[in-house]
Amino acid sequence: MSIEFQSNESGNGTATLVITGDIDMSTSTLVRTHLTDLFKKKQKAIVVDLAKVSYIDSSGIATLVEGLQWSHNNNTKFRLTNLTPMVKDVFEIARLLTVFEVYDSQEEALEGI
Amino acid sequence: MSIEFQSNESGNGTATLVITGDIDMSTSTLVRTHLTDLFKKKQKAIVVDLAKVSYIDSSGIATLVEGLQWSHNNNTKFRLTNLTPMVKDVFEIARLLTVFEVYDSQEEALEGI
Amino acid sequence: MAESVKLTIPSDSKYLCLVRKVLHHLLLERQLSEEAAQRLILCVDEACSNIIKYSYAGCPDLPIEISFSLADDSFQAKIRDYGKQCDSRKIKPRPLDKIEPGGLGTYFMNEIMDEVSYCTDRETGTLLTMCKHLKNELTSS
Amino acid sequence: MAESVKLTIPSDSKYLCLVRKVLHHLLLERQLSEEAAQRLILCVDEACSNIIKYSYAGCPDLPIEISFSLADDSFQAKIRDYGKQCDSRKIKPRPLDKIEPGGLGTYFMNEIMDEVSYCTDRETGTLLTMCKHLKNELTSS
Ligand SMILES: Nc1ncnc2c1ncn2[C@@H]1O[C@H](COP(=O)(O)OP(=O)(O)O)[C@@H](O)[C@H]1O
Ligand SMILES: Nc1ncnc2c1ncn2[C@@H]1O[C@H](COP(=O)(O)OP(=O)(O)O)[C@@H](O)[C@H]1O
Repeated sequence: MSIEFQSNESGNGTATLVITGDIDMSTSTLVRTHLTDLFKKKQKAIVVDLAKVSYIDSSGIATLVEGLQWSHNNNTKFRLTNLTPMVKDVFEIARLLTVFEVYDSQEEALEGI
Repeated sequence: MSIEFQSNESGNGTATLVITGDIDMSTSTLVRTHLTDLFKKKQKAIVVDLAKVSYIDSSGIATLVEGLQWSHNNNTKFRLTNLTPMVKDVFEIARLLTVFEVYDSQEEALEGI
Repeated sequence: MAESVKLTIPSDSKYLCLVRKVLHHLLLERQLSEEAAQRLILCVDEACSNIIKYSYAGCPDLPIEISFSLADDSFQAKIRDYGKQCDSRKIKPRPLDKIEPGGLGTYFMNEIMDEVSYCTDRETGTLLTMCKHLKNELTSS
Repeated sequence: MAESVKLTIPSDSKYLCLVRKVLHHLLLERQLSEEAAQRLILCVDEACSNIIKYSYAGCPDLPIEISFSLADDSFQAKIRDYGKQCDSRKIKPRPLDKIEPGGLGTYFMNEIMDEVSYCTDRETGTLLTMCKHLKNELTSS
């Protein structure tokens, strides 16, 4: 399985991370590395775009939960956008959909930051 | 595996059979049925469009060889078009590419009939 | 009548997507909805991940044997490893109200499947059996 | 180092596309070109078709066990059935200069593979081993 990352840092302190591929045990450590890199840069807000993630397992969810915890510690906003049906369903089963800040698009996620 | 057929009979005695799907042991009998139906109608020419066939095995090739034999017996033209790379390769390995009348498009196959 | 397909992979996480692909193929052939299919796939993936992490402790070339049986109204996956056995009472999810990473895999399996049972009644390794009734999961019936 | 993936399907031709999908996945992961991959897939498909037709004579629920081993420079498929054995000298392609249906499956296998050997030295059924060296078939090396 291959996974791809595209990150985009705007001048005003927001970063977007677009992930393409399945997030499972073999790829979630790469997601973690990309997230820690962004957190190190002390952004105001990090938006993770999951439009092209059609599969996520518990290791992927755990990685995003870690991101959420870092965001609390760093006073960084941490937002998710464009959840595919499978990803949304997994968040719902885990009862995490309301714990995260989830948006329908990058634009909405970046509004008012 | 599902396979789909779309046949189109023009007024001037030519018929086109567009096949979509893999042609293997589980589907080649369906290809055969569609071909016999067309041969029964005593067409002047039958064109088989393979643009959407990305896999063919020996049972598929055998079915097309049968079509070729029927075409000789019935004085019907029998032409193949739009071979995908895999299908073309299999015809080449079987040394049948020159035995069949193979065209690059439906238009070319129907020219001068 | 249940027909079964068996798949054996090395205990390397790079094969998990093959397992998912095979199961996806089988479930969609049986007219299961995409959502129902993805949930079953998640459970099998989590079970294999746990074998890789715990039973085989990261060793990447030991066998994981998976068998899928699909009957008209039920799905069964049996997953066999030859690694470290453990007390199956210790395999359990964390409480969901504590928001923290980890402990979700077994939670998903228990939440989604109708039956999840670990059997270590053999010389080495574990046989995990997971079942799901499919009455309402079919797109067409 | 060869890692092997095993797949067991019932002897029903509807599972042939699953076999192709699994092998396609494994071969493309290994950077094989699409053409080289399709040729190997064809051989395995033909071998399974012959088992369904001849060894199991159309009975759709008997096992076909397939194992794929991919090393850096070689591919090996072992295909095991538990059906009727036959004299492997009788398994042979027809001469290509006679244009007629049939007899092509074994021709493809012999033409594409470097080694094709049938072993019936067991109580029931046959083990077919096919090998191919992959030196020039890789897209990247
Ligand atoms: N196959 C297994 N062998 C041994 N222990 C296991 C196995 N599967 C799960 N466990 C135990 O159950 C716990 C919960 O597993 P799980 O819910 O998948 O979460 P996680 O793996 O993220 O901790 C694990 O931490 C582990 O201690
Ligand atoms: N697994 C098998 N068991 C018994 N006989 C076989 C087997 N495979 C092939 N054969 C024999 O070899 C012949 C050639 O096979 P093949 O080239 O696949 O063409 P076809 O199946 O179209 O006749 C078959 O007609 C059959 O007699």
